[in-house]
Parts: sequence; C-alpha cells; structure tokens
Amino acid sequence: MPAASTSKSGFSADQLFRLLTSAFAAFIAVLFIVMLAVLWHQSQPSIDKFGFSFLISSDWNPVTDQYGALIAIIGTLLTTFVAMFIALPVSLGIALFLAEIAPYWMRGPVGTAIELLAAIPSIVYGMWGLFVIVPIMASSVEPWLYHHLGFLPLFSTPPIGIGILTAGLVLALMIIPFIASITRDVFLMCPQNLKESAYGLGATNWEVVKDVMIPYGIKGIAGAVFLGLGRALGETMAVTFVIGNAYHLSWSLLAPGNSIASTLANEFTEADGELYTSSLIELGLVLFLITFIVLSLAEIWLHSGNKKRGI
Amino acid sequence: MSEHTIKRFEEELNELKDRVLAMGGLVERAIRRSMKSLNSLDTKRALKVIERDKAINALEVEIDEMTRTLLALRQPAAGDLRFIISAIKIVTDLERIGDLAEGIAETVLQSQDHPLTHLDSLNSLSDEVEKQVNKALDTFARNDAETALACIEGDKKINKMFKSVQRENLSYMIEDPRQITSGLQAFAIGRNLERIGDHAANISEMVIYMVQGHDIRHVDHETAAAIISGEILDED
Amino acid sequence: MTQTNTQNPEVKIAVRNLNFFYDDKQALFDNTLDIIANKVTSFIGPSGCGKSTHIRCYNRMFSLYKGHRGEGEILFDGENILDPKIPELELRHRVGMIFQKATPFPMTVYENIAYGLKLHNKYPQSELDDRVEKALRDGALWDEVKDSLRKPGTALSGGQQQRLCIARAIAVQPEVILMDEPCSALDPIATAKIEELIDELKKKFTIVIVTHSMQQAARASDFTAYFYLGKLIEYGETQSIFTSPQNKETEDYITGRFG
Amino acid sequence: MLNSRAARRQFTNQFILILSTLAAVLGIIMLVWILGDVAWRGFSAMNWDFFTKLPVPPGEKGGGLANAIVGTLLMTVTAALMAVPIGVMAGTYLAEFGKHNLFGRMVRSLSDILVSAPSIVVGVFVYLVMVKTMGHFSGWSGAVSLAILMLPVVIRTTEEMLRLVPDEMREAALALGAPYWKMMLQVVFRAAKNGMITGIMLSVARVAGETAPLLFTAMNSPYWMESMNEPMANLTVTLFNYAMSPYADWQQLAWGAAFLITISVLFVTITTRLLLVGRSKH
Repeated sequence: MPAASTSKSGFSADQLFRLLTSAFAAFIAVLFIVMLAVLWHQSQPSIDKFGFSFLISSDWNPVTDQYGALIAIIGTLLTTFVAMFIALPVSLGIALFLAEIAPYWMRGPVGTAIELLAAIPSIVYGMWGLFVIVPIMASSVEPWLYHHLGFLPLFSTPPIGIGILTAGLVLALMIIPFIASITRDVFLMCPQNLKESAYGLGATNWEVVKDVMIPYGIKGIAGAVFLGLGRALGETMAVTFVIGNAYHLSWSLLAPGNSIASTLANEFTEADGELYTSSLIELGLVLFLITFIVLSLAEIWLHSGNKKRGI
Repeated sequence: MSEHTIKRFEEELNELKDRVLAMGGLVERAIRRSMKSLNSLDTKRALKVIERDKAINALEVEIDEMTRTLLALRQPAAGDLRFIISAIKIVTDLERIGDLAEGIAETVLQSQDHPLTHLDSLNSLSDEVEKQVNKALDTFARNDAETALACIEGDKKINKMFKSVQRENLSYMIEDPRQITSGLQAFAIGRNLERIGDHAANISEMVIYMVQGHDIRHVDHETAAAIISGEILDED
Repeated sequence: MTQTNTQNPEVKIAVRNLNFFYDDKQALFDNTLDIIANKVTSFIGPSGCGKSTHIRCYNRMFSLYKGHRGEGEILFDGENILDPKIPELELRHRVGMIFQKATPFPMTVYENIAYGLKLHNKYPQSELDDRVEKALRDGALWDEVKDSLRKPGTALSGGQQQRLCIARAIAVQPEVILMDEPCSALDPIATAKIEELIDELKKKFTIVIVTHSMQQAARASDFTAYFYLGKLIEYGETQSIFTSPQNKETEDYITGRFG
Repeated sequence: MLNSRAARRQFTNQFILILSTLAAVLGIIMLVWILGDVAWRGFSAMNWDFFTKLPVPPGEKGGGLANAIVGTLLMTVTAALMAVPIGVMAGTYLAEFGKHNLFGRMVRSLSDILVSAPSIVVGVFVYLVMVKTMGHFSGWSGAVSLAILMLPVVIRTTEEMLRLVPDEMREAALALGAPYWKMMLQVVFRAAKNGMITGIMLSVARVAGETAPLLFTAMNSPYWMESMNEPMANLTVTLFNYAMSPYADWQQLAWGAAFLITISVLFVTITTRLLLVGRSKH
C-alpha cells in the first residue's frame, strides 16, 4: 500500500482523511464498549441482589420481586437442542437427496427453493407455527406422544400444543433450509474420483456418504450446523409465538416454558420496578454471553485444522 | 530448401514446442503452489509464487521472440504455420494463467488476519482446474484434437463447480456477517480459478486449430464435434 | 489376432463383443479379448480411444452414472458381470481399482487400509492389524509409514499416496486389480517404484493397467492391447506387439508416428 | 455370490436411502406448506385498503396497514443512511490504514463480537440509551437499532471490496499527483462502487424482516406518524401484535403483513445473490 502522500498541499487534507476514517473505526469500538458497559451497569441491581444464584434459581416472580434465570436458560438450551435434533438428520437427508438421489430435473429447482427459504424472516415461521403447527401438535402429535410415551418424563405432561417441543420444531424448520443448502453444496464438491475409489472397494451409496463424503466436507457441514445453532439460540420471534411463556421447571417437552429471548420480548416493555428491568437486562447479557461462547468455540474449531491439514 | 535446412527447421519447431511445454509446467506449478500456500497460510510460499511469475513472463517474451524469428526467417506454411500461430496464442493464455495464479497468492498475503473458513470446495475446484490445464497442455504435446474437444467440455464442469462455490459462500455471508471477508475472498479466488479454466479451454481450442485447421472458437459443442470428426466441412 | 479361447483355465476375464454407450453416443465397438490370470495386461492408445471406458466395465463403475450402459458379455470366471443380477458390491470386492490421481480417503493411513476390510468382513482387532500390516508390506509402503499409521492419509507424498491406494485395494484380496493410468501424476522415481510393485503383485493378482506411456507398457506388462476410437485394434503378447505389430496403425502409434 | 453380510449392507443402504428420501420429502413438504400458506392466506388479505388505509379497531370492517408499510420503509432507509457512511468510513480505515496494526485488529474483532449479539439484545441496548433517556418510543430509536445490526456488514464488505482494488490503480493516481484522500474518493471508491452496493444490499437483507430489536424501540402505533420522534408503526411488530390477538380480522391482516414481508425479503435476497454472482461473471 502506498503511504499517504505528504506533499505540502495535501498534507493537512490527507491527515484529516486518515483522522476521519480512524474516528469512525473508533466509533465501532466505542459503540461496542458502551453497549457492554450499559448492559452491565443496568443489570447491576439484579447482580447485586441475586449474585450467582440468579443463574441457578428457577424462581421468576414479579409479584414477590424474585428473579432467577434458570427456567429461561434451560428453555433456551432445550429448544435449541430439540431444534438441532430434528434439523440435523432432516437437513442431511435433504442434502443427500438433492446431491445423490433425486432425479436430475428436480435437483436445480428444489435446491433453489430451499436456498430461498433460508431467507424468510423468522417471524413468519413463528406465526405459521402458531396458526398451523400448534393445532396439529395439540390434536394429534402430542396426544399420541403423551399416550404412548407418557411414561417417559420427557412426555409426561398433558398435551396443549404450545411448549418446548413445538418451539423446537419451529426453530428446526427455520434452520433446516440453511443447513441443508450448504451441506448440499459441500456434497457436490466432493471429488468424483474419491467417491469412485470408495465405490471401487465395494462400498454402498450410504457407506460412501458416511465414510467419504461427510468426513471430506465435515468442516463445511459443521460450519453450517454451528451457524444454525447460533441462530437458534438467539432467535426471538419464532419461539415467542409458540413456547407458551410459563415458569414451570419441568422435564416434559410438552409443557410450556420460556426462553431468554421470549421472556425479553414478552416482559421487557411491561416491566415496572428497577429490579425487574435489571433482571431482564441481565438475562439479555447472559444470552449474549451464551451465543458469543458458542460462536467463538465454533470459530476456533473451524480454524484449528487449517494449518495442519495441508493438501 | 536443402535437407539440412529442413532438419534445422524441424529442430527449431521442436524447440519451440519444448519451450511452450516448459512454460506450461511452470504455470501448472504456480497454480498448485498458490493453492498450497492458501491452505497452509504460508506467506513465504505465496511470495515465491509471485516471484516465479517473473520467470513465466520472461519465458513468454523468449517464446515470442522465437516465434517471430521463425516466422520471419522460415516463412512456414500450412501445418507448421498453424503450429506457430497457436503457440503464440497458447503462450498468451499461459501467461494469463500465471497472472491469475499470482493473484491467488496475493490474496494469501492479504488474508493473514482472516484465514478463509471454507477451503474444501475451493480445493476441489482447483483440483479440477489443474486437471484441465494439465490435459490441455497434454493435448498440445500430443497433437490430440479429440481430447482437446473433451477438455473444452470440461470447462462446463468447472463453471458448475464455481457456481457451487459461490452459492455456498453466499449462504454463509448472508447468514453470518463475520464470514463476509472470507466469503468475498473465496469469491475472488474462485473467480481466478474459473478464469484459469477458461484459458485452459482456449488452449484446447488452439490445439484443435493447430491439428486440424478448424477454428471452433465461436461454435457450439455439437457443431465443433461434427467439424472435428469431419462430418461438416467448414468453409475455411 | 485375438485369443478367444474360453475354455482356457488361465483366462480370468473373457470379453465378448463389448459395446459401450454414453447416452446414444457409442464409445466402444465390439471389443473382444481375454485377460490372462496372473499376468499384467496393458491397454494403450491415444486418449479418448476407449481404454479407460473399457476397464471401467470390469467393475461396472459406469453404473454410477445416468445414461452409461454396456452391452455384450464380460465373463469373469465364466460369469457375465454385465448381468445386473450380479451384485455390484461383491463384484467390486473381487475387482480392485486404482485411479490416475491418488485418492486417500479423509482418514488416517491405518483406517484407509482397514476401511475396505471392515466393509466386507468383521475382523478382531489383532487380525485387522495383521492384515493392514500385510497389505502395507505388499504395497511396499510398510517401512515408510509404519511410524505414521495414525497420520492422515493425505499427509503422505504423491507416490506414497498412490501406493497407499494400491495397498488399500489389495488388502481386500481381490482377484483382479485395475489401474487407470496409475503413474501419470507421479515423478519418474515414484513411477519406477510402482512398476516394481506391479511386477511383484502379479504373482498373486491379475492386473490390467491403462497407460499412455508406451515405455511403461513395454516395461511392465506381459500382454498389450492397442485401442483406437473405441475399437480394439490389436492384442497380443507385449513383446510381439512392440517388436512386430501386425497392424499398420499399431505400428504407427508405438513408433510415435501417430497423429 | 451374495453373502449375508453383503445382503445386510445392501439392506442398510436401501433403508437409509429411503429414510433420507422421506426426510427430504417431509422437509420439502413442510417448507412448501409454509410458503404456500403465506402466499395463499396472505394474498387473499391483499386489497386496495391494505395499502392505503390505517388500521381500525377489531370488529370494524376494512382497514389496512398503510402506516406500517411506510414506517418500515422509512426506518430501513434511515438506518441505511446512518449505517452506510459510518460503515464505509470505518471499513476504509481498516482497508487502508488499519491492515496490520493493533487498533485495526481490535476494531475487527469487536465488530465480529457485535455480530454475535442477538438482535433482541441490541434492542434492549437501544431502549436503555435512547428510549429511556428520551422518555418515549420513537422511529429514530428503531432506525438506530437496525443501523447497529447493519454496521458490521457494511464495514466488512467495504474493507474487502477496497482491498480488491489493485494497488497499481492507487499508485497510478498518486503518481499523477493526487492527494491520498482524492485518490480514494475519485478512484478507489469508484472502482469498488459495485461491490459496496452489494454490501449495502447484504446489510439490508440482514435487517429486513427483523422484529425483535423494534419491539422496545419503535414499538408500534395505529396512527400516521407526524415525525420519527414518536412511536412508529412497522410491519413486523404489527404482525406480531395482530397474530397474537384473538380477532380474526387482525389475524387476516397479519397474514397480509407476513406475505408482504416475505415478498420483500425474498426480493432483497435474490437481488443480492444476483448482484454478487453477476459481479464475478464478467
């Protein structure tokens, strides 16, 4: 890069230009620091009052002014887990189908359709979940689970349609298109001769996929999965519609629950009292922290192999 | 022309072919090395690729000089003339390929702070591109018009793979702004590779011209195949 | 010009009137020849002549692709392997294949070899170890990699990778090994090692090798077939093909006057 | 010839291929279903009133979302007007001066962390600094929270697009005696223009359809806005409120809003894709 010219006429203007751009760059840094500082400062009352027990208490009660984040944290993690549990096999199935099984004429159009679905705003998924999925869950899926698998703690509460399971399902639908379309591209890029030599040893299609194509593209697939994970964790709207907003600690996926984001969405504007608001803000901080940790771990893992891999 | 002169002329033609192939070898190595440096984030290797591009450019000048002399002194005709003309054009393509590989190496130097996240698909693409360049040079070495035609078809596969690389990176970029840098770099590298593929196809076209005297540069594949197999006699 | 003695017990693969199509484009025309057991047979010819297409019929690799089909008979120990009733998995177990570019799987050296073994049979760990070691020894790679069995297969050099692929193929003890230009991406030293290996391997296996290096065909093979434009032009003992070819086209090709 | 192990492997293979096809068919059916529902129910909610009238209380006939449509457009455009200059300047610093120095690296990492902030947390932040201090919800604060979400995208694309401009071009301009800032404005920015437009599209695609950050900032309003300094109607929050309401008329309008949002987001995304892919075609 050529260094800034220092001719007499341009001197001050160039200095100004550089100063101006660095000021804006500094603005980003300041914005970030202010954001953290404000969230931290505003959640002080709650941190002072509850300390660490905020994270492990399941008592969330505006009436008694007692706040614990456990239910919301568990709800967030559990909905995400359910979502990944559903989305992972389905996305792999779709990718496999599009790359290997589907007739050629449908690969292009269906692939593009799935790519575009990834762009649909989450609130649309949430609303559709509320109007379409919830009635189906309430009338057939959940009663079936309750009657046949009700002896498991996971399905031990009466089915009402909304709840952790439904929220996880809607989240899954939201992240499937994204994971599936990246995985499809990863499968398509697996070198033909690598696949052929596995077939040459007498491997079946599934064995080639499982032992060659997935390991070959594992970084791409994992990258997609982690992004899906990050998105599911921080998602507000798709969840808020269908999670039920209840503060019970329950093992059951059929029971209504709450996630951090949906708690914020539902209660933040209505919160009165300093402690209530500040607990909600601390909840936001916790969510920020969780997504940050997950995404950073993903990043570190994705880059870890880069150097030693070598072709 | 005396027998002696003819022999000298043939030797010179062979020499020319050797030089072109040598340049091709350097260019192939440049592609491979630039991709290697990308994978290992090896700045030294990348610098070496950039340094070696000078050797490629020097070879281009040298070959140009040779062809000029040949044209001026020997006044070749027919097959020999076609050979020299295609050598000139192929060398231009090779030089461009060298530049594109250099471009990849330069990206490596720039991406020190932001290593690319999703290299696998780029690697697959570059494998395919290397294969095409290698094949194209091979057809030149062996005067093989039929394989050359297959090479031109192979460019379609490269374009398809490039599309796939773009799609994948786009999905990441839309979904996760942190990947915009790495995504845009993958775009740039993919584009370079795709263009290398185009140049490899150009080389194959020149090989067909050289062997058969047909210019198939602006006809579709079916017609080209027909021309080569002699089903259609094209007008020139 | 072609030996067509099906009764001969030494014949491993008898090809009869093999025609091959990519969609409606015919790529092989009436190929008929016998591959002799425990010999090295090489296929030569200009690229696009059909030699690769031909050997890819021996393990029905073409069935992976839409619109590719073979007609005629390929009798493998008397059984027609083009018959869809013959299961592909079993066939490919019996016919190993090596490709132009080394294709180590994304696993460790050890797992690369063990992979094929584990596909077809369940072995106790100790036997698996033995078989992996034996395959690597047979593949003339053991001494070089015995300390790095846990490294990824892609970390080996180009020549080593190719020998790894050979070892992987012979580990499952196939009867026939197909090699599709196995040395074209290797330097002369690595090539020499592979040729040595081929000579060693023919004691146990029947080998068919596609090459576009005439010297390699002459050096490494017992029989040679010359293909041109999808037709089998000439087939016979390597020595006689290279010293006194019966066919003018063959002679032109092997003396380098082709094209 | 077929032994039992091979038979079992074949069976597993068939089984999984069928399973995968089923998963794919199921997934695709669900997704088509969503799109179909939104298109069908949404389209039937569309009429002239939808685009021109204000919302009416439940039970009354007619009514539309004109104010929300205008509000969404206005806030998105305002957000872009804030984010683009800041982002472009910051990106310029990173590409031209902050390539390897500590400050540059720091800004880059911070903007990365900013990206991982869930959008609802950004909403909380803007609520605290703007809504709380101003004492009321406002269109401005909605625009600011969207702008914060757009910023990292603009920075990243600007930085990368400027780097892709060859140094030779910079040198040529400097050699003509142009001062650095003129060279940047007149040559480099111009060369990178198309790429930067793509970046802006990318950032718009990121915020189009966002609801969470608007919940506590712009809020919502059933009226025409007098200025950006008051609570501002917007499509997504309206959708949220109406869909959660028990009134069929409102739910109908919510479907209309969903359709409109989906169409516009798809439009933005497709344009971005075409721009980015087309750019590298030549």
